[in-house]
Amino acid sequence: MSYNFEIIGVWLLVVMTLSILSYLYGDNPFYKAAEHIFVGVSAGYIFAITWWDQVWPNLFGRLFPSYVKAGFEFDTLYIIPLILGLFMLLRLIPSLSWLARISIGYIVGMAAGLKIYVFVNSNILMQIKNSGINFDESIWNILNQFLVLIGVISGLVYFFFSKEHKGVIGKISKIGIYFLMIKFGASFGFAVMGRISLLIGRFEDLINYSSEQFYFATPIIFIIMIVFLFVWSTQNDNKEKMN
Amino acid sequence: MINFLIKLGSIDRKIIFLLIALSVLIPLLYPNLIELPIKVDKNTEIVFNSISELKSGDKVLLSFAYGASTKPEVHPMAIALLKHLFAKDIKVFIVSLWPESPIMANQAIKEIVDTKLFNLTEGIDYALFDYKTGGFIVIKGIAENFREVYKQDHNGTLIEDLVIMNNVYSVSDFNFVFDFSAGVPGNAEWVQYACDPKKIPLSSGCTSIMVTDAIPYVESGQLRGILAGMPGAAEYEKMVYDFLVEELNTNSNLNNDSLLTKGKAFSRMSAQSVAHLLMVIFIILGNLSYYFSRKKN
Amino acid sequence: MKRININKDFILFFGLPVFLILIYFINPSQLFVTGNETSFIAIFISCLTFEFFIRKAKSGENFYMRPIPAMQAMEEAVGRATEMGSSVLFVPGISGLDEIDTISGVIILGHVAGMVAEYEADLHVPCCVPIVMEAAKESCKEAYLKKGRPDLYNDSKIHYVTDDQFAYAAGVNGIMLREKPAAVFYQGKFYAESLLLAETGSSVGAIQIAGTGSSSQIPFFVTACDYVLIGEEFYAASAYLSGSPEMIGSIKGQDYVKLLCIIFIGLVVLLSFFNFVNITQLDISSFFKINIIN
Amino acid sequence: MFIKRQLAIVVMISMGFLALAGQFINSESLREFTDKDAPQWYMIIAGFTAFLGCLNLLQLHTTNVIRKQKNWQYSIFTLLGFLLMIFFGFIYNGSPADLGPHLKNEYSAFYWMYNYVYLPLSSTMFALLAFFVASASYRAFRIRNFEATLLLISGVLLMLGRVPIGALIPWWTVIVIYISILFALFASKIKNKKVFFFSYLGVNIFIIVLGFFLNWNINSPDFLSIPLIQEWIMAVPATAGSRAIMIGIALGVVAQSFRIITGRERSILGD
Repeated sequence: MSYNFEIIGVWLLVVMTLSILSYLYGDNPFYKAAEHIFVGVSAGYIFAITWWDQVWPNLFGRLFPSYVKAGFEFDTLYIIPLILGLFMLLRLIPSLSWLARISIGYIVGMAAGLKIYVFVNSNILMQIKNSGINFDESIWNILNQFLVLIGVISGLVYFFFSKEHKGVIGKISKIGIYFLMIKFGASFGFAVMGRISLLIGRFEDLINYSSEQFYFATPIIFIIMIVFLFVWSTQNDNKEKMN
Repeated sequence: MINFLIKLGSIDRKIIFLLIALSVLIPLLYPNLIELPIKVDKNTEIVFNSISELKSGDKVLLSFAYGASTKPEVHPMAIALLKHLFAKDIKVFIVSLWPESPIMANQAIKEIVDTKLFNLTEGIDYALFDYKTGGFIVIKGIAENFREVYKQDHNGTLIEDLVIMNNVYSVSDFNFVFDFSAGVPGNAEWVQYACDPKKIPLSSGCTSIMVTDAIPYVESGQLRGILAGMPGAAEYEKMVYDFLVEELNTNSNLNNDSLLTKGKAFSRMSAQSVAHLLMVIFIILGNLSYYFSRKKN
Repeated sequence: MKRININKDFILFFGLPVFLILIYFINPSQLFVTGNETSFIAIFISCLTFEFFIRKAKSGENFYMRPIPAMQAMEEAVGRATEMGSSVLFVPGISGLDEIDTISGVIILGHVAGMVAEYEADLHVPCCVPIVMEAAKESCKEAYLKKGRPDLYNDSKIHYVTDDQFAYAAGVNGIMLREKPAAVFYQGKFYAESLLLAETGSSVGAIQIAGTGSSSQIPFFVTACDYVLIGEEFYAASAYLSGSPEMIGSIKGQDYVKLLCIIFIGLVVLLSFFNFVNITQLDISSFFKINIIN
Repeated sequence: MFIKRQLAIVVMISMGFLALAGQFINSESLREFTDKDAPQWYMIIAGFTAFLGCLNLLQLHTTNVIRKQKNWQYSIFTLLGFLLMIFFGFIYNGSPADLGPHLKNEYSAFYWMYNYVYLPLSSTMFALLAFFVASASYRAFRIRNFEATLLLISGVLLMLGRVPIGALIPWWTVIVIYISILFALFASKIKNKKVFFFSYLGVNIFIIVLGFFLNWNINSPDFLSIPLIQEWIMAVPATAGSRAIMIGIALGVVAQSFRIITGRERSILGD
């Protein structure tokens, strides 16, 4: 029995892949169906994963350690997240929905407090420390390090809000935006590589599943979709002509 | 001629999509259509050298933090690195920071075992640990106390019974850490929360989109070089392949009757090259038509 | 009145800080963790600067704020959507409320909802994370109330799509294709799906205004959108839009902390030069004694 | 009505100070809380709110179906997909593993749906980016102004430098690229088209001939090989840009967090 589950699975996989790719042709029934299936399946998937990986072991594992056995011992402190979580659920009752603000307040306050420390350390102090110039390298490298220094300082000047970007400040911030634009172009060029390799991965799957072992899944489904799309789009055009 | 160029400037998106699809599909269907030389990037070289400096019996922690959708770029790096480490008889510890990473790690180990290049036994030469939720918390936990985060390996055998685990208590007991990342948590979190504070050599192989954000860490030495996207993978694969060919008959860890195969990244590079060239041509055409249409009115 | 004011400020901005720093360094009965003094000083100085300029702004002094094109375009975009009788789509990013980007995105949503209430356009906010949906409903309801139009607030238009990054992108693409919004806002934390959304938005012919702190996605927004709030501009946007003196003061403080950063970078470079010609032997990294875990 | 409005703000402010102080105060339990418990608590609260999310999804799509709004047939797919995953996630297991860890067990129906429906949809949506990167660069990389030209040049050089084809580009083409960039900068200054064109051609020929004398054709110097140019762009201007943006973002986050902790930014709590 499990043998044809795999074949069904492969055919379903090819249908899903080609339906999403049909989006490149434009909005069509295949893409609409695949999109709606994807939304439903992923919502269910994430809900199950969140429950079994987060809420069940971390919360109930600590409140009822004997029953859940997630390797935690009893921790009374975890009643607070339980209460804050229930407060969120009270959003369903309009009169009590203001209690949810307390949970949101807790989360936002905690996020703000934690992020200050991490960002000051890793992104400000560490970068200032690394902007020192190492002079015992070749002239070319020292020149490069000075160029990086100019780029960093002019980039920061570009982000000045309370100074009018005129005169000297204006020129420096112009240089700053040039460095930023080169960085954006570089990141874009760099990303192209990664995106193409994703497509390579998908096409390799489709090629593997067009072999005889999978009853030529890809070619058959591909042709059916092309025919259907052709019929559908001609029907669509006449409907548009009519109204 | 001029208005032909202008018309070229406003190609419909669908034609661009079709040409991109063909430019990737054709080299995949006929791989040896285009054979291109690989020039090794300096960051890939730094990675290869820092791994070569490791001695046999050293302990290396591999952190798998990528999923199925970023597998084409990062998985070949994992295969090449595992071959490189096992050829030098280095103990490998694999942890997973993404939900799908355990599946990737199992596939990688299975692929290495199937090559029959090395005779490996789990628990002595390598150990795998299950996915733990929490992102940077897990990294922090490993940095401080490995045994508090992982009580047992992915088959359920307790830490105490694993031979490979003796006197391994925190990240400081590893000689090198290598992170395969495709997002968050990834190499940045390993720098910030583990290897920088504890001064443990760290390197990373990641998707090419993440490289621009990791470059400041590479430049300041917090990351020992980096394998940047698929070209990084192809270059590293080539270096490890040449290393294995040289070592085949001399190195005791390699059974020399097994066949050596080239990695996947190498053959995918031709599809990449054609697609990239096509994009550059589109940009040039777009600019030509933009220039002439602006001149016209 | 002015004289007393100076005394109060003097105590607040000189006496108190010096006293606190003294206590920190005396470290009575090991109250404070040792090892991250530099971070303590850095955070302390920046918070002090913010507080100083907030108080200065509150006491009536107004500061010049350079115009940021993306923010001026927000009002035009909502106006355009009303003229064309189509909707305004607001995408608050895909990460949870534990990210400052998402919090800033929801705050900007509040301001945009205010504009939408004024122009009587209709607002559509597909959310990726349920908590963000609740916070978005909260801040939109408040914005409509403040503009005196609670009747226009339509709760079903702020809804949950799905938690998964690419399913959310597929869902929002579908909304854009079928609803054809005239104005689209991307404000929050984005990952790889940013270009999927922005390219669909541009194929539908909408004005797109993006803002994010995820530096790896800014290049895609710069190429595909009409206006982009780059990094720091995105965080300052919520203060800009509120226009209240306190918020504007804090941006002024932010600028001065930036000036401090530039000065410190200059100092580090000077120090590394003196080390090279060995006038000094200061080891820079020891000065930046930063350990994140102690 | 203090309770309704101000309590949440008081909680926000006190939590903010607690989290920030937790990094400096030398108390093991506080440190334990901020490092381990706080993020766990967030995930638990987020887990509870997932109920609200799914209820909202069910409500939205069922009203679509009942009221037969536009595309209501497709909402049936969403409802079916969702309920099927809940059924496989919580009720029907289909694998030897017990309920909970069965999500990752290869023989559970949940994993089958993940492997053959969720995964292909997710990775194909991701792969669409390969097409959109092409159409976006085609549309946006235009020489409109100097900044857009920089964006184009670094984008194209990076694209070519990353692939083996980039290494094959001969040294004299790189010279032509350098000269055309230079002339593009001064194009607006030289009015007479004829002078502009001939000087452009002249400089090109002169430099290439000079190159042959300096036998660049045998070992071409670093600045004439695209992969090395790409490496330089990554190492110097792109690093400077990244560092400037990184410091800028960090300052923005610190300022925004300060406004939240001191209770000045309250609109998130609807005030």
